[in-house]
Amino acid sequence: MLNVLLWTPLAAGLIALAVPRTASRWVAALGALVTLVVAIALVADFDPAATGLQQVVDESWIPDLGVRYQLGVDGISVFLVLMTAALWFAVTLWSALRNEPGDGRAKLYYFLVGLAGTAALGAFTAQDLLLFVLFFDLMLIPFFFLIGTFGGLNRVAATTKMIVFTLVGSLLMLVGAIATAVLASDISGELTFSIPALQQTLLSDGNQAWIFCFFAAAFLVKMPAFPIHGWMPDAYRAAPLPVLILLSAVLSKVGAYGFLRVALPLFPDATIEFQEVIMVIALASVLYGSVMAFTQTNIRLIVGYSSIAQLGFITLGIFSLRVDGADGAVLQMVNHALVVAGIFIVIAIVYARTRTEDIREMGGQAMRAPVLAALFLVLALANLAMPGSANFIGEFYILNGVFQSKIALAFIASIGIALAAFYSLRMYQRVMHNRLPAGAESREIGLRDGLVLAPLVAAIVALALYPGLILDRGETSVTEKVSAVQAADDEQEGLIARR
Amino acid sequence: MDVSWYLVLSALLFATGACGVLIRRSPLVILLCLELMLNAGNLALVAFSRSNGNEEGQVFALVVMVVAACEVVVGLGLIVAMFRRRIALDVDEIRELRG
Amino acid sequence: MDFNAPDIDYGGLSPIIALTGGLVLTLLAGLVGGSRRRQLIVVSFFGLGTLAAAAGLLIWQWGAHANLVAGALRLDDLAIASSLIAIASAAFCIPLSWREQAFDRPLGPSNHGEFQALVICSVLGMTMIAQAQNLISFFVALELLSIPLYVLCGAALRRESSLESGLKYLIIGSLGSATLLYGLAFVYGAAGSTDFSGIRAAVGSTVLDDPLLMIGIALAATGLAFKLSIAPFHQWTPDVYQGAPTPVTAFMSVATKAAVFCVLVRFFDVALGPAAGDWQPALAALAAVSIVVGNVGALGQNSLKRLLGYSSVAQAGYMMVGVVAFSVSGVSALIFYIAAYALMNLAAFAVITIRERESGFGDDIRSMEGLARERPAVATAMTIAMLALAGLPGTAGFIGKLYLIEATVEADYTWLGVMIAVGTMISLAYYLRVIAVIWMRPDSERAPEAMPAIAGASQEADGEVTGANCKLILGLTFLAAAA
Amino acid sequence: MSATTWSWLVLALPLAGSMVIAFGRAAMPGRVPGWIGTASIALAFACSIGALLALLDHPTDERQLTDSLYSYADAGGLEIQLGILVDPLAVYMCLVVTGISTLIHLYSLAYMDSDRGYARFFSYLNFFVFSMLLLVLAGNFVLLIVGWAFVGFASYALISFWYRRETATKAGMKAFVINVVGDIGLVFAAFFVFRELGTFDFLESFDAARDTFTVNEGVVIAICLLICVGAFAKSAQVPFHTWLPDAMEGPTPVSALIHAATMVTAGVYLIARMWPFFELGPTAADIAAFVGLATLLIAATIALAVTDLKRIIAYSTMSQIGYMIMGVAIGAYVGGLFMLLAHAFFKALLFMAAGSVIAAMANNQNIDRMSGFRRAMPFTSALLLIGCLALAAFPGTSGFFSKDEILAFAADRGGMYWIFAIGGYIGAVLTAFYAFRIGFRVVTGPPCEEAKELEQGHIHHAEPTNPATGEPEDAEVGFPGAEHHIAEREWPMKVAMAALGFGALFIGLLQVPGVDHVLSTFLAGTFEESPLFHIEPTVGDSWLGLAVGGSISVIGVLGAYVCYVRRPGVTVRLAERYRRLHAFLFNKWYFDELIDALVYRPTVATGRFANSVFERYVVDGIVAGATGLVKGAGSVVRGAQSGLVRGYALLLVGGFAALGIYFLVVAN
Amino acid sequence: MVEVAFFAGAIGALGGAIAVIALNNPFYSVLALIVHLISLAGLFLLLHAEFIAAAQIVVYAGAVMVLYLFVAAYVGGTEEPIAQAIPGQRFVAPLLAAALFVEVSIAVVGTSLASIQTEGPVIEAGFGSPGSIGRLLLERFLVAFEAASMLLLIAAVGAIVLAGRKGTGTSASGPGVPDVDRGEIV
Repeated sequence: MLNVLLWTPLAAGLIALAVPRTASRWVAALGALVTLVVAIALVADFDPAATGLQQVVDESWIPDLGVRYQLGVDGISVFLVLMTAALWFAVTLWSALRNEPGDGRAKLYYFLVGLAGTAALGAFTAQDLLLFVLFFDLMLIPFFFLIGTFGGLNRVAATTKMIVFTLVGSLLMLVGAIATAVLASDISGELTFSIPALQQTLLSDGNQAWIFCFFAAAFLVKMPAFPIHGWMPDAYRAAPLPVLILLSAVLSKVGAYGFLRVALPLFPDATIEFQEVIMVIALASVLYGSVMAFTQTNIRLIVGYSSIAQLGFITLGIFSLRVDGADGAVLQMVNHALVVAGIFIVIAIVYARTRTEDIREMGGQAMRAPVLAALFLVLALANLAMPGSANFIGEFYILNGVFQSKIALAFIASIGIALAAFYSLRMYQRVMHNRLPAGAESREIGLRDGLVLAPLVAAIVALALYPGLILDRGETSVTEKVSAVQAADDEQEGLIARR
Repeated sequence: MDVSWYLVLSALLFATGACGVLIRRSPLVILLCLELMLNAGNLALVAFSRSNGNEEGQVFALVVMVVAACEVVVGLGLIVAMFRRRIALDVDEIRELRG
Repeated sequence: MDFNAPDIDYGGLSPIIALTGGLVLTLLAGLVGGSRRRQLIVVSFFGLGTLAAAAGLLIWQWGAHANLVAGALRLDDLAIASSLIAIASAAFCIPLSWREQAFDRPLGPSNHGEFQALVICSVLGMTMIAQAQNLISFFVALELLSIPLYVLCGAALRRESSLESGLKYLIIGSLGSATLLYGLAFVYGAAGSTDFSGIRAAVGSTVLDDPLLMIGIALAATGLAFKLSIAPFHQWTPDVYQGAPTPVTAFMSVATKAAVFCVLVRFFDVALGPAAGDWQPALAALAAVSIVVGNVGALGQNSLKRLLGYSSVAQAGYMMVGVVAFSVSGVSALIFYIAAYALMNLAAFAVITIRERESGFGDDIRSMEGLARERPAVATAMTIAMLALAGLPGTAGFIGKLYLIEATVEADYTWLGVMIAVGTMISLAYYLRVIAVIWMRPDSERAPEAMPAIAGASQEADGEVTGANCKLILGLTFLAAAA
Repeated sequence: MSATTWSWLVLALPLAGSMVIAFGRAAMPGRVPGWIGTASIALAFACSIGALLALLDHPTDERQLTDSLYSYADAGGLEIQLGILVDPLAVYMCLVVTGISTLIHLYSLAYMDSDRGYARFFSYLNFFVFSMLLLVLAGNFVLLIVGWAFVGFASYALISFWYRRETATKAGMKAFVINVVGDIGLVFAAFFVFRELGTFDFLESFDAARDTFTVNEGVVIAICLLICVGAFAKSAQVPFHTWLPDAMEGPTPVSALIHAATMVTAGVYLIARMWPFFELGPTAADIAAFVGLATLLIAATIALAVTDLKRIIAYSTMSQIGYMIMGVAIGAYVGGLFMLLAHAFFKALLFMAAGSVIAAMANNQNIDRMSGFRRAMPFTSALLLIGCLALAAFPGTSGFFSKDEILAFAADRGGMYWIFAIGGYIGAVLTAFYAFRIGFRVVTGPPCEEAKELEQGHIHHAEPTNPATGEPEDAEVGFPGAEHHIAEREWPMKVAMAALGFGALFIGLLQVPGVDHVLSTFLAGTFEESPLFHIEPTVGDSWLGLAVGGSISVIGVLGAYVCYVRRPGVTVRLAERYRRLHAFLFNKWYFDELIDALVYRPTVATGRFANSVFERYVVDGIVAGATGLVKGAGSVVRGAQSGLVRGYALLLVGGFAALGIYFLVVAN
Repeated sequence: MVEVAFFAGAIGALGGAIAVIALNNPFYSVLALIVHLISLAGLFLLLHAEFIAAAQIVVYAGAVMVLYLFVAAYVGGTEEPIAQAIPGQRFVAPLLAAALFVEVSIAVVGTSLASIQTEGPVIEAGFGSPGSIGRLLLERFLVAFEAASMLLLIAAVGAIVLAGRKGTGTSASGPGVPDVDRGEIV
């Protein structure tokens, strides 16, 4: 099943290259739909109580390097997979419905989107460290083209900046991954990149530390985290909106996911050692992202900086090294993805009416477009983690985790929540409320956009009613990861005590 | 006479040749300097052949002579071609390719 | 005086014999009269036939481990692999050169087969050097490899830049050769033998860490580093790559590296193996410098050939890492990387050649503008080649770097692995720039549509050849991607 | 049906009403949405009575019922049920909320008739009631926070209901953000509770708290203070009160709803609900009481000076809530909740009357412009005066009995608590005065132009303008409605006001010292275990307090009579004499400016700094530095590539020289 | 006696070398090189390399140098300008050359290899004679020998490619090849 899930987007993309231009978008949409159906089946099939991986695919790939084609899902990834599949379908369908891009480059577009889909799903399902790194980096290539070819002003510079920036981290990660396997083979005598196998042979503290730093660099850049988010503003400004949805909603999560999947289980001692450093970075991201979102006037950047803040929260949750914090982080990853996707769709819709992305030049959309306003309102409220939304439960879990482990950080982080309320509402108001500026028109959301946006909002509402859906399934796996770290912690304390 | 004397002489010749390559501007003379360096090598080879008591070094030297001759032939060919194209025979003038 | 004829394993020697014979045959075939086109067909037939025969014989010998001709040569998988790479790039270079104007001029060489003969001679040198087992065959094979290249670089007589590159290559090359020779002389002097096995025995026992040996190694390393365009001995590379006719550049960038790295492995890892502790840090430093210098030098270059010249400096640095690792995995990583590098670099040069003839911008990066629209297949090939050179995942370049980094970690040279990563980061800036030019129109204006009228006229005639080339390139690059 | 089932119905009905109106909006002609909204709340009220009756069937000590719909989130050791707690306090609040809200809905039915957002209005209004009910019925901290935030959102939506007004949207934002601060306080209180007691459930945590905490333990005080942050933000206590006056940007019925039935009373409810914590942390309770006292005095003084009719009433709310907070904080739970009930009646009434007057004034809210409506609007005037009487705690009215219950309790506890009693009486004078500042200015005096026009049977018309800034309303959209509706002409308004007027006068009789004690008997189910609950002033003391309070109220009313009827203009002269004091009061003690300077501006400045300096020089600087380094290295490399072959040779030889040195060094 | 011969040869070789790089006229430089080569041949003789010495005189000083002389005469002697393209090269170059010499000398002096410090081991008669060299060439170094011959062949081909004039006019324009002068693009 995972094989089908993983390769369908790429296959659809390749077919889209082959068929006539008018048909390619529907081929791609169909492929995304199939992926989504498989992903739903995956979730339905998922056993929340079982520990370890499910649906494992395990084939030998590069035997002399010990690299395996090993896939699997657990409670952490299963909903990220579903989220990815859903957003991929949403974006593909949206582009197809809007017939974008209408010119000869359409085939290329759908191919790239498909390739990116496979890469993203691969990153979420890979259970081999090297396979993970490979998919992690592979994601960048389609995005490089998507932004560079279909983007807006300064797209080439922006896309180059993005890719160089993010690769700085992930190439270090590659070195780190190889070092992990090789050093572990010195201990265990067998060269393997399989994450579950590597978990059995942990490296020495010193090695864990530098490898952890390499991995952290990759993940933090990808998120992005303060102060290495320099690529974000340019990329967000230049990216076409469907692509931006994928970039912001899915790609940023891979970084956070990587911490849970790789850093915690493989480098528990380093995780403890760097817990406070990472938490401080995350906290700085929360505050900086919030403050910046508070002052931006470009609506994309508001969302962009708010994503920095949100990802900061997620990282905080993971590095609280508590089950509740990490479980909340998993939930929050899905939540944030859905919300960001919705907001970007709204931005596209509004842009079609106002021809601007500057919130100072927007306004007054709500009157003629109450449905759009209502949908956007739900999105904005979810974005600010309004209690009653799943985002709130996510942040509640995260903050509780942080609170119980580092109380001061939790209090400081709460400033981010207050600021989130401000910037989210400000964004909503400046778009929907106040007066309609001259030259802008206002009309109700169209059927094509509605078909995509409404289900997204429905999903957000549904999750709000029952966040336990994700939390329950994530719990077992998260507990595994966190207890691995706690075990290492206990061991360290034991050592100290013995001395 | 110790073999090391020959070696020191060969080093001196090699250095002289290298110096010539570095300071002369006529490609023709540079080729001559390269000959000097190869000959220094030959002297070293023959000297080592003597000190080692086997003749492999001498065979090597013989091959080097062939190589030197071939390099000269090609080098001179290039010089002639350049001369025909009215290109100044001064390596400092030949710097279209750079950066 | 008794004379013991050496025992010759003709099976093992057959590829070299085939190349030698083919070389002569090709030269003779050039004497056939008729139109230029007919001559071209005949000599190309012989040239490619020679290469095909040699390749076939090599593949036939796959798995053999034989000492040939009194231990002067040794045929093994390492030699066969690098010889095959050299032959493949030569076979690739000959069709590329078909419409190369440099060889089609009254002033330049005619189609009497000189071009093919020179290429085959160089391949012969490469095949020999890959098998060399003593210093003398090593040195003579190196010259056999180099001298035709000097000629080929300067062969586009109508272009001053070609002559310039030929002369520069010759002068610096001979300087390198002289240095190498001097070094080999000292190694011979210290070890008392010209055979690699004899040297290994001596180094392992008596002369380890002897200054005489050390200075020999230093001199030889300098000479070899020059051939491999390892910084700081790389400076000829960009100039020669840019000035030489593009097919020649393509050939020498790939084939030389394959062959010389092969002998580097034999010389350092085998003959000087016992002294590894001494030379490893030096070669590691050279590799690191090379990675940095090559990558930063390539930034901001407008000539694609020059860009690839610098990039090959960096790539040589990556490959050097495989030698530094001084392990089986290092060597296999090296061979894999060279094979991958061959594919991607040849593809890139093929595209450059095509665009040189079509666009009117020569090898300037502007020649790539609008490629995605005009020739999506070629554009895709170039893109994959660039991505592979950059080592992005999904390409052979990525796997190659993977192996290399793994070898560094095993050899406790992890910092070199980090250097590879750092170099790759820098390299993205220029590889991606090429891709950006291909696919992404600048904001301000559309790409200049004005192709010289002349290109339009020539396109028809080129169609058939370039069409074939395109398929070849695509095939190659997809291979590269799939690996 | 059990009490919990009734309670679920109480929750479901307003939500259903809200959704039906929202989704069926397009299909509903005329006043249909209004009727649906009103009916759903009325039904909820009926269900509340059902819950009351069902609860009364239980014995007093078994009146705390819980029920859960499903497990909302249960992972990582945090168990969160979608559960309610039905006890006398909750049912009491339900009755107040639904009862008053029904009347407000009924009033709005007519009042909002011509507004373009009629359906939206009722949808929000129902949602508001739903949120408040969720808040009071919540059985654990998480659900409480959800309800808490929903209330905040609903208030936001309604305050910025006329969203084309920038002042309205800003006011909405202010209300929301301040409320979020309150939410955060509650969230952290919940975290503390969870950390110490391991549960989010109310009853479980109350039980555990008694066993775990000692009195005035640091953690308890922290919990209580964090709860107070939430309570103060919602109940507009100093310093979180600035949103409340601005909230007057919303339509008048919204003000009635916020001030009377929902929202601001939530803080009072919360402190009463959390009494086990507050009794374990008396220091925190005292702090809360002092804040309540400060608020009641500050707000009362401001109410003396501001001129906007609705804002005067708004400050009066602040002041009255200050009493209630003070009450529940010092332990006068019944008094505080009693006052909540009474206040709900008369404050709703006051706003409705004010709405009617403002409609007659064609949306002009300046009290200085109003005068002499007694003939033009006899019904409105009468009920306005009733409201003022109750607000002034005129003897016999509901305000009279409720306020004095708190003050008598404070006096009875004695010691430090005398401060609260005395402060409360001082506030009472001011209250009576400003209450009749409204009453007399509007009702008595010569009729103003609008009143005269109305006497001729015609409601004044004016170009719709924003009452705050005077800028014309967006003509394209045309709301708030061009038609104005006054109580005299709309029977639903009349019915609603009459019912409220009746309550404002007579609801105080529910709990008269020495006569009856309906409320304390009923609420005993919740507060039984509280020692403070059982402190009760003697009947004599209570009546003494009532006498003092009554006379103070009369003095205040008389003062107002003198200033505004007998000798109008004296206040103007006073204001001129004490110009700086007046300006200080008129500008609301400069709290807005203070918060602006302390919170908003620094944040914006930080953002600007981050944007223009940090982002540019540090974040981009990292990039620029790295690329600059690489580019610099590149130009060095390219510079060395001089094209001069002898230069290359030089480097080659030099490179060898370096390599040679290395090898000679490693040689032995 | 050997010492005298060595120093004579050394002075000749070194003097010739210095003259090569010091003389301004390439023609004289070539002549100086011949002196150098002949002196070197003498040294080879001292080292018992008779065949090499002979080859040095015949092949090198004879044939190759004649080629040089022809070319030098063909292109003419040009005086080199004084101006330096790379400032300081004139001074840096001898320094580097000196460094080169010093490094190699250190190695030669510092080596622990005993045979260097002697005249070399006792050698049997016929060492370095044409016969023994020839046998080595045809037995152990057959490959190198053959390769050297290929090298000569290809060098000749290369020289023709580079310097040869087009004799065959047949290839000027054949059918099927568009004889449009496209001009050099680069």
